[in-house]
Amino acid sequence: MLDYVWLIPFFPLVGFLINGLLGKKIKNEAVIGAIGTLAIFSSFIVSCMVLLEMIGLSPENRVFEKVVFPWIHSGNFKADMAFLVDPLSCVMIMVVTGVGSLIHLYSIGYMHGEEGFYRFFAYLNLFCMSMLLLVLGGNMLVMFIGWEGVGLCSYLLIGYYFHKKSAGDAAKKAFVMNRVGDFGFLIGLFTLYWWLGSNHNIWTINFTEIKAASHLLPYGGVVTIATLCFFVGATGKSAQIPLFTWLPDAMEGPTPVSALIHAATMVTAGVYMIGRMSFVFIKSPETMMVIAVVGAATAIFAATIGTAQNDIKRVLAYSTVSQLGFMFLAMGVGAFGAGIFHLMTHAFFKACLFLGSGSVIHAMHHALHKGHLHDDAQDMRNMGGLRKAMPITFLTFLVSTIAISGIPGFSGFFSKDEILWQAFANPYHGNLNYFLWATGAIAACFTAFYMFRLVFMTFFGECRINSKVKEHLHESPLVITIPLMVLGFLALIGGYIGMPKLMGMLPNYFEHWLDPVFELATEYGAAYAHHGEHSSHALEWGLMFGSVVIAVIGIGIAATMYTKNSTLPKRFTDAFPSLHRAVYNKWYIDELYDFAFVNPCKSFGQFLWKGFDVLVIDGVVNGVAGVVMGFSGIFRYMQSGLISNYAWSMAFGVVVMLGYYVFK
Amino acid sequence: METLFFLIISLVAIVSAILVVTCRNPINSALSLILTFFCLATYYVMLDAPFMAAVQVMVYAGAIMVLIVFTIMLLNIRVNASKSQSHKIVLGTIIGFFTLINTAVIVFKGRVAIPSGPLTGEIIKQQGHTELIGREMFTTFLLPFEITSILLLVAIIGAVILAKKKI
Amino acid sequence: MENLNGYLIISAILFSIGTIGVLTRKNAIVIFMCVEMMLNAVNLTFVALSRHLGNLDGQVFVFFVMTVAAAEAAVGLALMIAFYNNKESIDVDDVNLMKW
Amino acid sequence: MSNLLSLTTFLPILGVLLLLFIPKDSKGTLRNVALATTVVTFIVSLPIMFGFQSNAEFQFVENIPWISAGPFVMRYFVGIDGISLWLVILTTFIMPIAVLSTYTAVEEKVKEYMILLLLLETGMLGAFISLDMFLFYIFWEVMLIPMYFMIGIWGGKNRIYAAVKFFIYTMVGSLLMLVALIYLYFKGVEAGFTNFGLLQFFNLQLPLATQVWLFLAFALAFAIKVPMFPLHTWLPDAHTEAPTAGSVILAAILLKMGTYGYVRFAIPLFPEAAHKFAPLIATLAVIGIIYAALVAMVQEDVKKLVAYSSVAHLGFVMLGVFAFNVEGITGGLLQMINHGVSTGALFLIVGFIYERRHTRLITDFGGLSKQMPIFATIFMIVTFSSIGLPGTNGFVGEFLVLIGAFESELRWWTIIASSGVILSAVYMLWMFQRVMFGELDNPKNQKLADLNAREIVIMVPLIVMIFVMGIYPKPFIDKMDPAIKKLVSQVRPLSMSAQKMSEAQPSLPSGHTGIEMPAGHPGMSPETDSHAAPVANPHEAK
Repeated sequence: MLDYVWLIPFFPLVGFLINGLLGKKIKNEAVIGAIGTLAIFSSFIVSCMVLLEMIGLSPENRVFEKVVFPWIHSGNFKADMAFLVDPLSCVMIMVVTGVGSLIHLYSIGYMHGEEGFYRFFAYLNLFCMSMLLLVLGGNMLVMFIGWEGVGLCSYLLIGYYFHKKSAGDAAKKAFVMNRVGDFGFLIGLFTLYWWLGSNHNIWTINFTEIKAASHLLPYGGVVTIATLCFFVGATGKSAQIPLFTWLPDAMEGPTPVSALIHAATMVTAGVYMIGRMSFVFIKSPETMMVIAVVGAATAIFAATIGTAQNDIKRVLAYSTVSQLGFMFLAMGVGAFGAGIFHLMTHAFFKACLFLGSGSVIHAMHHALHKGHLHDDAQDMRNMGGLRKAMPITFLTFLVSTIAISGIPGFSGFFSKDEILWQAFANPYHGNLNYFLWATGAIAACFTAFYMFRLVFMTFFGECRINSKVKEHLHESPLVITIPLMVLGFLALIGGYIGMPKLMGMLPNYFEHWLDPVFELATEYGAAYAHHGEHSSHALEWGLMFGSVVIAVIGIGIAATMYTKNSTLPKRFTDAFPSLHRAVYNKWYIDELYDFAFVNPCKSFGQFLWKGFDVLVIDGVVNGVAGVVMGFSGIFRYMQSGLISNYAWSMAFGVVVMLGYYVFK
Repeated sequence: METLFFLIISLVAIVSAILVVTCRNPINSALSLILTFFCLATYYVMLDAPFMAAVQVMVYAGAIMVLIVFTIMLLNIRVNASKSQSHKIVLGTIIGFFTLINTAVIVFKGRVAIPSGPLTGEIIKQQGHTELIGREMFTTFLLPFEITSILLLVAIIGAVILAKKKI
Repeated sequence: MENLNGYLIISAILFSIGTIGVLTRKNAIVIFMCVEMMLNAVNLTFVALSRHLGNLDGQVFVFFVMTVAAAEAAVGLALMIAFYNNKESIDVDDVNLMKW
Repeated sequence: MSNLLSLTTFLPILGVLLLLFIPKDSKGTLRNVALATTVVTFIVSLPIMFGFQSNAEFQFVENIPWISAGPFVMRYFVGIDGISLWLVILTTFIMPIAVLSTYTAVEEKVKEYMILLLLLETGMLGAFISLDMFLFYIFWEVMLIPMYFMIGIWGGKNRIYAAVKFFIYTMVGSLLMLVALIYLYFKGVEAGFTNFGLLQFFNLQLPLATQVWLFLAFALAFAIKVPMFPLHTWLPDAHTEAPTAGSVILAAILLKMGTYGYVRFAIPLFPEAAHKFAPLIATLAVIGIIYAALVAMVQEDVKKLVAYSSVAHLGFVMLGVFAFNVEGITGGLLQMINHGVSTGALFLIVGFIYERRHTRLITDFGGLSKQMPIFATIFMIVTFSSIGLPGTNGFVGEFLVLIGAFESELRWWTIIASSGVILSAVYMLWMFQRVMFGELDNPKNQKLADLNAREIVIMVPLIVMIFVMGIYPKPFIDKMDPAIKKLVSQVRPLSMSAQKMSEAQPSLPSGHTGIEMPAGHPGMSPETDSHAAPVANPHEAK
């Protein structure tokens, strides 16, 4: 089956081509939806078979490379269309195809009746293909195709409602910010390629070859530069500080898109990339520290913004940014397995949350439409008490919220706790660990708070929706709720495959599974690790308990503020108006970027055009022309137009010239 | 004898040439010019080139001069009453004089190549000038000769188109 | 061909007279005739030198010059007629369209 | 079969002769004949592509005597290698598209227009296949004139200004080139060469000072054509004023003359001078990339924006070429072809909406996606190709250029140039968004018709090329590879040995093994040589 790994991205490609080229003619939504969903579902089947085959192999043999066709060969440079199957990419393809299939299914219901239904499915399939290329890519360039491809699809899908200006702006912003990241990725790639090539004559961008040559890489130095560049790429794709502002705006796209692209898969590409090249990243302690700090900072920064948003999807978007911060924190402290694990559980519960919110929005929209009202269907201030009308949505949503908040027994707990523990106990960052842990813990508290705030505002309390349309609110159809239930179930139990050793009930399958991928990284890390004074079981239990307490505190505050004492939030905002305004306006980051980059660029461009191009260069050119014209204006008087004058000057000239030659 | 003849012809040629320039009436100029052309034809005969002399008479003194005279009569221009500016005449004469000096210096100071061609007066007399010219023209210079015909054709068409008031 | 210089000098004199005519006269037809005279002066040089060198190339050249002169006469006189039709004059001082 | 190249080159002239006999009122026939001619030319050029052997030799060579004037001996010497092959194919490929695009765009003086188009094709093909420097120069000038008339007669409002600017800019450069060419020829004559054949001049060992001056003259001529900053200002004007087909040809092929000139002439003829000036040219290329991108960002006219994007793209080409390694030059050449395809397509697209709305101002549009879905799709594909999205052609070239330049000494330049990748996304997408997205609020735009069959036929081959070259560029690279390897070995014999040294000693960091300029040739005094009279006594040759 491994030989047929190329089928995994191929099926979505076929789906894309069919829907994209013929979708307009097909018109039948059921057929289009079925094609799209089947395409990705077939990939899921193939992925399952690949996974089973991989499980059947012994751990050290679980690396398989498949060259489909040669792509760019020039000089030293060689890049094939090659796929790499190893435990890490297995996890990723399972997540992408699995969650992808569910979201495709969900979209059939959610996008029902939308103009350009076929377009949506075509893009969605294209996205899946790109994402699968990204995770299966056997060299950096194939990964880069996927890397840019998902950016493109994100652009297309965010701009799906292209007639809305905000959607167009958001799409462009997403693409450009991603491009900034891609710039970093490229430079990183160049640096690594050039350094290995020129110093050791290993001209390669192939992951396995780089891995084999990774012992040649020095600690720090050029590796720091390369990995920092890669990390810039990761921040762009995964919405980390400083390139995170596009993700909340990306919520302009349809909700399934937010679930698939901006929660479960694409945004985790950065994390995956670091995992894929863990053996390079670990060689630079500086980069690892930067990643950890940026991850932690993003986690808390986005979490604070999340507390003040009223748009249900924006809250989730900031939550995503924050959770991605956790993943980067995990990567930065060398807990690659934990990071990937969180990536997977996050895919489950965040997809579920987004789809749940989509279900809510769908219902709200429907109801408002029936009542001919134009209230914002996404504003939580218009919701409330929905749990009675939408029980399934509520239940799955609640499960996922508990999971993300880190309550024991749910998937999010295992992964997040592992990350926090590693942040505290990792051997790489010395005293910085306390800070990392503390930041992570506070971010977790905020997470619990804003997520439950969201649940309380949406599902509990009085129904604030216009009473006229209240009776129109009802549960979404099965095609929407089935994916919700599946994902809710996964959010509930998904964590058990990666249970911490400490608890000892189950072996940590997940970590064992990924071990062959990351063991080299651990080996390299040992070179500068200082072995832990922290690692005692009691401490681990204590910290675990602490993080649970923190989560409960967050939930408690949310419960007090948004169910029991509903005047509290108002009193709070009145007490700190400027703080609230700053948080509400996302700390004015967008404005800062506009001020610092966008506007200067535009005015500089304007200056170059009007000032330099037109005035200076054309000025010189036209000036030369002007001088010539001026002189010719003088000389034209010699051209009297009278023939005899010409004859005279000619004769005179002849006589003089002849005379010169005769008498010289 | 021949030198004397040459001098007389030269005198006629120069005088008639001066008349061409000085005559007020273009018809007179034209007639003087014909005389000059005849003198030149005479020179050609003296230079053992009777064919050239014949062509000179036919083409120049005949065709071209007839054309000119016709044109003059066709346009019927009255004799220019306004006298031409004297400074122009003076200046023109000076320039002409210098041209003469220049050329004369070239003629006298210049070194003429030693006769290298095969032809002498006897050979020309023996074979006939016309035949010699004909051979030359239709062998070595065949292509230019043919191209001349195109030139003439173009000139004819051009002349017709130019002279017609409306095409 | 002991008299070569004589022919050349005659040719030079005729040429100079032609030049003077071209420069001083205003009647286009007269100027045209002077140009013809200058051409003839050159023709004389050609023939004289051709005879001197014992080579007929110069005379063939004269033949071509004559052809060109004929063509020139045809076109030039046609031009004059056309010009006269427009301006009622063939004074060269009236031909001043050739300026920028 | 041996004279296939001449056949391809002069078929358009045959078409011109045919067109001469068609009355000027039967516009349909004129267009069809012109189209048929270009299509036949394309078909005739296909055997060249398939028959081309992947080696470094010049193929389909024809070498017959042509002009012999005193010391100047020019021969009709043509042939192609992997470098010119694709440019020839690109030319024959673009021309039918360009002709087809004028079917409704040009209604006046159709006959003259078609004749000029065909003449232009001959000129361009001739320039690409010439291996005799003088022949090249003649074709180079031949191209100039039809383009001048196309801008000057069928252009927009400001066409005379644009045409004259285009003409004079190019002419200044080519005259300098002519002078250098003749000087070079006499140098060659001193070395015993008897004609203008290009290949022998590659072996001419010139002193550095001479090389510098000759290189500068050539480089200036080509830099104007490329165009490189700061000699680029003729391009936006020419593009905005030119009719659609003119813009397409200008962008797709004529600009390639400049970069091709560098690859074929300036660099291999004067390798040491080229090395000496590489940092300068790379700097200008990088400035061009960033500068053009910034200027493009604030353009109000779609066509001008695309024109500036051309400047940026060709900056990449120059950067790649002056990396002097296989990757960079391959990337540069691919980028030339890519640019021909995608920017040609962009100009066609601009032409489509201009024909419909008679305006090109971005603000006049908005929301066209709704009204013109097919157009939107095609436009989007082309936009992304122009941005250089992986999977489209733009990426392969751009990537190879960057990686090649990064490997060479131009590392820092590469980093700055890479940021142009971001900017290109900004200006293209911003333009796309303003034109295609948003509300369809302008009533004039609400009646726009989507692309018709002819327009789709025009675009489809380009779209196919975009993907073929993006996904499977191997055949393209394989055919040009040997020629490029040969070029690289011609250009940097010094650095090749340096590289070998570094291979032998892997412990050395090879970032410093770059070419050091040779410090003058021993035994030759550059001063005396550079002051020698430019024309080495022609009388001797008589």
